[in-house]
Amino acid sequence: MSRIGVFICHCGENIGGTVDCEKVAETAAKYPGVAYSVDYKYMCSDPGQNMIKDAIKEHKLTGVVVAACSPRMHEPTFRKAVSEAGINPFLCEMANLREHCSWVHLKDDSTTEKAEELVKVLVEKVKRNQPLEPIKVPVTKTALVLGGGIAGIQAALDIANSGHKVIMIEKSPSIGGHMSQLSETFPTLDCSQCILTPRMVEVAQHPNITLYTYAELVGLDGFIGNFQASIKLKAKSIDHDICNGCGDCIAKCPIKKIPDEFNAGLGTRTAVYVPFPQAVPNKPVIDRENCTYFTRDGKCGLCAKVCTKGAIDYSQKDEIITIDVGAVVVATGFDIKGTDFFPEYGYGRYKDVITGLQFERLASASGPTLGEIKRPSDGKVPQNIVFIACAGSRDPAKGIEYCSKICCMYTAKHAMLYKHKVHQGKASVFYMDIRAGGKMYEEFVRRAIEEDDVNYIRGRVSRIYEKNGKLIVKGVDTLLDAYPVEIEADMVVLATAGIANEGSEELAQSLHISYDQHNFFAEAHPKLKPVETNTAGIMLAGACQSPKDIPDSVSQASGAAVKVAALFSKDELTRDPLIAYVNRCGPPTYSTCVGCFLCVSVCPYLAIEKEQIKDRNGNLIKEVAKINPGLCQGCGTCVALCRSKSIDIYGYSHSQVFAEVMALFNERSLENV
Amino acid sequence: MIKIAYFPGCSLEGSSKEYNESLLAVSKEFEIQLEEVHDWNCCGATAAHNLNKVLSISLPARTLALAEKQGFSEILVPCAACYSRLLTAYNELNKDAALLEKVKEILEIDFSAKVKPFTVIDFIQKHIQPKLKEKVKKPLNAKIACYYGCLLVRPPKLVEVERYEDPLMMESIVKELGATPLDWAFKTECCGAGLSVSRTSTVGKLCSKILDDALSRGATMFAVACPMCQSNLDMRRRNANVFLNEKADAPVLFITQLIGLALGLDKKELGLQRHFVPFNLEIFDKPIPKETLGKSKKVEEV
Amino acid sequence: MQELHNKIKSILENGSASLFIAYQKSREGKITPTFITKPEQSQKAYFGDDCKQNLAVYIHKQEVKNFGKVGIFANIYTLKSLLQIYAENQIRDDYLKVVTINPNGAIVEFANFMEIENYVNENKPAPNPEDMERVEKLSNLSREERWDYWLNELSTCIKCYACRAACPMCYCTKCTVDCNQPQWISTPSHSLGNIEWHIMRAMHLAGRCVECNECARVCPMDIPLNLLTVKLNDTANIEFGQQAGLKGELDYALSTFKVDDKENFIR
Amino acid sequence: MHDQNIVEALRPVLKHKVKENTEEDIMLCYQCGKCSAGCPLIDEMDIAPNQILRMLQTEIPELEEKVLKSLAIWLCLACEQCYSRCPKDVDLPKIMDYLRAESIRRDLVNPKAKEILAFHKSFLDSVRLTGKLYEIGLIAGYKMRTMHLLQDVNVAPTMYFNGKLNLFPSQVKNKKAIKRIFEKALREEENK
Amino acid sequence: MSNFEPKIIAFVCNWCTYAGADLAGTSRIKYAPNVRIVRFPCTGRIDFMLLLKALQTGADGIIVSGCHPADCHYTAGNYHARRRWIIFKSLLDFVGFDTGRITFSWVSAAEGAKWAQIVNETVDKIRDLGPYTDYSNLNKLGVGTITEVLNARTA
Repeated sequence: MSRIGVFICHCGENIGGTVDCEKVAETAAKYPGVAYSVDYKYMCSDPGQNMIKDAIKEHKLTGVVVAACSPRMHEPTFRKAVSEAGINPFLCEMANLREHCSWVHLKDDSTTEKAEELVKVLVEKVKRNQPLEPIKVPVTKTALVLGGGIAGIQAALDIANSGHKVIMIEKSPSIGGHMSQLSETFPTLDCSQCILTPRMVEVAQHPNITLYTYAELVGLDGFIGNFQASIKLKAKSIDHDICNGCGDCIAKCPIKKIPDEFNAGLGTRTAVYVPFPQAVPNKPVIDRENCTYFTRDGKCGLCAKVCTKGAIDYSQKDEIITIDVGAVVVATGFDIKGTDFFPEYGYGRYKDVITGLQFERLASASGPTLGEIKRPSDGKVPQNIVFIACAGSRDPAKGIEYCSKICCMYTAKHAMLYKHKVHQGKASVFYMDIRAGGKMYEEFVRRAIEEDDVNYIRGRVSRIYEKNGKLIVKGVDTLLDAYPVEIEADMVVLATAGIANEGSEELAQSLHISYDQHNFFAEAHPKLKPVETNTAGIMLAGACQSPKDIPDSVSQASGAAVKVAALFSKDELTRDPLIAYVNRCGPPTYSTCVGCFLCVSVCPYLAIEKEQIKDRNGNLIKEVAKINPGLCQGCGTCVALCRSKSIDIYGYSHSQVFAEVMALFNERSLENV
Repeated sequence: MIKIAYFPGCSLEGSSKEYNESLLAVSKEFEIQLEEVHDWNCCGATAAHNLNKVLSISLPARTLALAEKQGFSEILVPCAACYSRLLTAYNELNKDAALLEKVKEILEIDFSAKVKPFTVIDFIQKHIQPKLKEKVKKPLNAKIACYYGCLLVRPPKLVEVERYEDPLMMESIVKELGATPLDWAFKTECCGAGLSVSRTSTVGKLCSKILDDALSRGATMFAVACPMCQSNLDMRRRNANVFLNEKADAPVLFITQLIGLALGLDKKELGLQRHFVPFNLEIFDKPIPKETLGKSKKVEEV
Repeated sequence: MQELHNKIKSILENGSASLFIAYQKSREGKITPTFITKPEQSQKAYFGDDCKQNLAVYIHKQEVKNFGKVGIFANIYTLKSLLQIYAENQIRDDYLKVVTINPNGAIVEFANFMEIENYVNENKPAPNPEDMERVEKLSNLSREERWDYWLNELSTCIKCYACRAACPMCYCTKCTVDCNQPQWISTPSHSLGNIEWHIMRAMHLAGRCVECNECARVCPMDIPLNLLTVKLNDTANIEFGQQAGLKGELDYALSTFKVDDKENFIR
Repeated sequence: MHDQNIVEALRPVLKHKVKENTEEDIMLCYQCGKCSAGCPLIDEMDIAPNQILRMLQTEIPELEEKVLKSLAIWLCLACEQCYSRCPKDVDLPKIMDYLRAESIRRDLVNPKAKEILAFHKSFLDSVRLTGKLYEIGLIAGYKMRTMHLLQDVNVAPTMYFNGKLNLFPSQVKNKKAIKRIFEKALREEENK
Repeated sequence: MSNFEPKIIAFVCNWCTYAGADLAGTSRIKYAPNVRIVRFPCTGRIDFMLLLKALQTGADGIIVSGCHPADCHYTAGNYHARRRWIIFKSLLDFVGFDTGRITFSWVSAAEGAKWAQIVNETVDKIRDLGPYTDYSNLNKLGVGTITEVLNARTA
């Protein structure tokens, strides 16, 4: 027989001012199974909590209902209190008399009546609560960092420096990411590679970091503290243990016309290649899609002939390795729209209409023009250059409605770099708004305008077309009553929108994390959990979550690293035990589960497995469902789906919710429950 | 013999007779019978939608309704303005059931607005182009600026055209006629259309820009698929020339006339004598000028 | 018929099954199932258009399972049921020998469920027009009229559970109707419990029912309860494009979703 | 409430009327100016297209009136350039259609637009009477309305000799039907 | 009927609508007191049988509410729930239940005002419709009295 204690809180006037708390306590005392009922000014205060503890002992209570504020507020408080009095914390429930009752209704009999019923419902529920223990799971103290751009590098170094192992995987042959492609960085104009390369080397040499380049994640199973990552190591066709990075193979490779990814398509590379001189690791790979040895059945083979170390290995195969990790930092970065995205800017036909990233390569000392601004079509130095901000961004008609955030700043930087390199040249920027919120950012933009004489024109460009070797850029100055502006430019740079990587949807699905409508990965809470995802143990860093600049990426990466380090600071994790389970009983039934497995696909966490029940001789008796308690998050969707009610869930069990529903409006006793 | 419903529109009965003549002549060569929708009426063009929305839907709707009653499911509309009006009516009526009811009541015709309009370019692509190459008798030696104007390609949400900023449909057609299509920048700029009568000088100015871009890139003639584009570039040439340093004398032909010429049809049969800017067959004997200016790239393969 | 007899005989003889489930016809013309264990009994098997019962229901029975490998003669609905319960992990390929007669009268023996899937999709029975018409008619009534209709029908239910027993999809180890903690389906003999039972039954069969109509056929009170599942199958098909009994892999409207599933009632 | 406030509160806001009648939301415009940048007639317009939208956004009565009195709304050719490039999918030509109709209703038509309006009216007269566009009739009507009696004397003879002008109108058989369409559509308009 | 106060039961998920109702509270938005919230972890947990049970026990109206599509705390529970309600509603409609008494909604943790509005509108609507006894009354009658129910209705 249950002995439930009911504690009605006035919350000062917050509840007491609207609800007749004394009456509620009196009514509750009459509910079947209630052994003690009382009201008090502030239940969450020390005297209030002591009152509960004393009552538990004095009245030998088997369960407690605290009718006060929202359980989202004080449930942990009261559960802790009852456990201090010696009963299981999960035998305490809260009725929400404040947020759901006194604060939203007027002082009235019906409000008090509602309060009474809310208490009644929770009394019926708590009668059927079971004592539960938090689930403990061990933690594998190795982190997986996906992506070797600046965010991944920062996260990996921070985690490694706090003493934990890190596995970093990068899909291209070198780490460095977009930052390695940049020329100078705003607002300081310091050289991007100069600040990045030391960190890349640190990653490669760190004793706690294992680096896999030319590698991709193919699957992630498991749960926080206990993930299993499957990683594909693409065949490099070169044994990096033997290769000394001399570059002879690259010099001899006859396939030289492959558009160079590192130079954003502005230069070319060979089929055996190192993406850029400062690459880490600085050893080549063979691009099998373009190498004639692979595309034309063993023809060529020159690189193997010139390699004095015998490092070339055409027979290498892709390899899949599985690694246990406890946490994941996703830092896969972003991509940008190409110029072919814009019908009105020539569908990408005009060679001298380029993207911001291409301009970075032109301005970079390590780029195809060694840092001289020369236009791609004929190598001439443009004397009149136009930058177009918001090219694609803030354009819902074309499907990119958000602001890409970084373009205002890098466009100002581009215009400045241009003016620093081509002193007599003319630079114009078409913009809609200048978003320069950030330390020294506004000052930077003003410098471009005031000191470097960049011509900022407020308006979107309607069209670009080519005539007489010039690019005609048509716009209006909206600050001058839409005064028509037509510029005969030599080169146009589009600040194209930052977008999610191709395949990010699939990656999110294999990680079981959510993503937004633009395929950027979703943080768990836009304000308070900006680095976590909805899947415990998986963190986000950098532009895979939304376009962001270097300082923001680095900050977020360090944040993610701290989350990982905090997770690794304990040997075990504890989790709320409110999870689902499939019933088990004695032979000959073993479980009422009939093994139809319709539930398997409803589980968002792939927590439902098949279990074979066998007799002593190992013969299969039946196959039934089993829920992995490490994976289950307790949504209960399987519980509602199961036809035979063979699945139940702690905390929201069939008998609990049934009793709650039947307790309402029902004057008769709960004979059927 | 394929039978296709046909809405010539007012211009093709009047100021652009040659469009009608050449379209019918070419269709005949390909054994296609264009059957005029019986008792069709004016679409109301720019005037109606400038002034009164319900009228602007009801006028074209009557023709759509008549075509439906006469058993057709689509209708060929050679005039771009008529096409735009008919297509708008088609879309609005299919989108808005209440409007359809209202229009049914106004027309006093019960119909479902399921007859879909299509352009002469669609028509050529579907019915003529597949057999065009084999029928060409006299390949055209010309550098042709294909001019689309507005309503054949815009708005892209209404008119489903690929590459609406730089369409290449007519280019691929003239290429099959043996001519060289011009890569130029003003193929979808507006000629002034509805202001032809009321603001002739504005139209002249707009046309001069179009002429200038094409001619400076070496065009010898124009191909169009819209009577208003044709009449503005042709009839209003004098007004355009005012704005040009060098008087432009490149003729403006309907795409159907060009096809007719390549098929070896008679000049008169194609109404070529009706143009303001005179057209002579000798034009094809002249060598095609090298690109005088610029360095425009070849039009991509279509 | 002789061919069928020979086929059953050879299956039992060559050991591909030790029990064969088929139809038989009594002298009075009554069709009943027969369980043939000896090759010489093969003559008992009968087939005709009047063989309506869904024999798939026996596949779950422990007594049948005890035979190990089992042969079954299946009409098209039985085939659909077998396919559906195969998708639901209730039978195994290698324990079942399935035989049918195709529309041309030829005997077809299936090597595996892939073949059954292909056959069923080629010979998919059209929805029963009478049932569809009745569903349509009911749907066109006013809500009150529909309620009265069903109340009238379902109030006669005596909860004999023949519908459950006859349905190959009702194979749960323990039916929720037998659950008393909590008592999901009210036991007192009032109509509310009847309605609860039939609502639950229909929900559990939505998107799984193969529309053999066996439930309605066996109902001693002649309640047209197949209409409930026919209606829900229709909903599952219209809303989610899912049909039962056509796939060997699990395809169940309620265990999957699309992000852009459409409805018009959630605010 | 003060009387003036009531009047103000009850005043129909033009942008709301646009929304009601065209489903186009003027508040979507964020003033990027792309419409004006691509407009073929921007040089001749007294108010740029983007500014028309801005004026309507403000809800200031004087600015609304300025828009309705403008020449720009009459110059718009509905070439659809703005709409096809608008990043916010604002159908400006459709809004212009409405503004013209509203301008006539409120009798605010710009004096310089009278030729354009005359042309539209003559055009519709021709259609109303014959069901089709009768070009000589159109020109004659237009000239009467504008007193531009000498306009197009240079092209008309050529048109005639080239066989491009018909001296007699081609006509729709069921002229009653056309007349009815006009009557009902105009009644619809008046009911607004 | 004039002093009829509808009894409304609300099945809500813990993460969105329950929190949304909390927000209505912290924002002091007033709404009708007729509603009783029962908390679930997720709309995916809500068994359709519970809706029948609620009607049986005398609820005049029901609110079922959870996270907006794409916002589910468990990523997909609400999508499964949506399918379940589409099928279930189709069945209830077909059998002749008054499904207008069931409000389905998405109310996020940020939509306190929407929650209040959903409750108020449901209460107003049910108040107009009157008590729902079609189903719950069956509980009180034995076999054979069905005709009485039917007669009572037609009378």
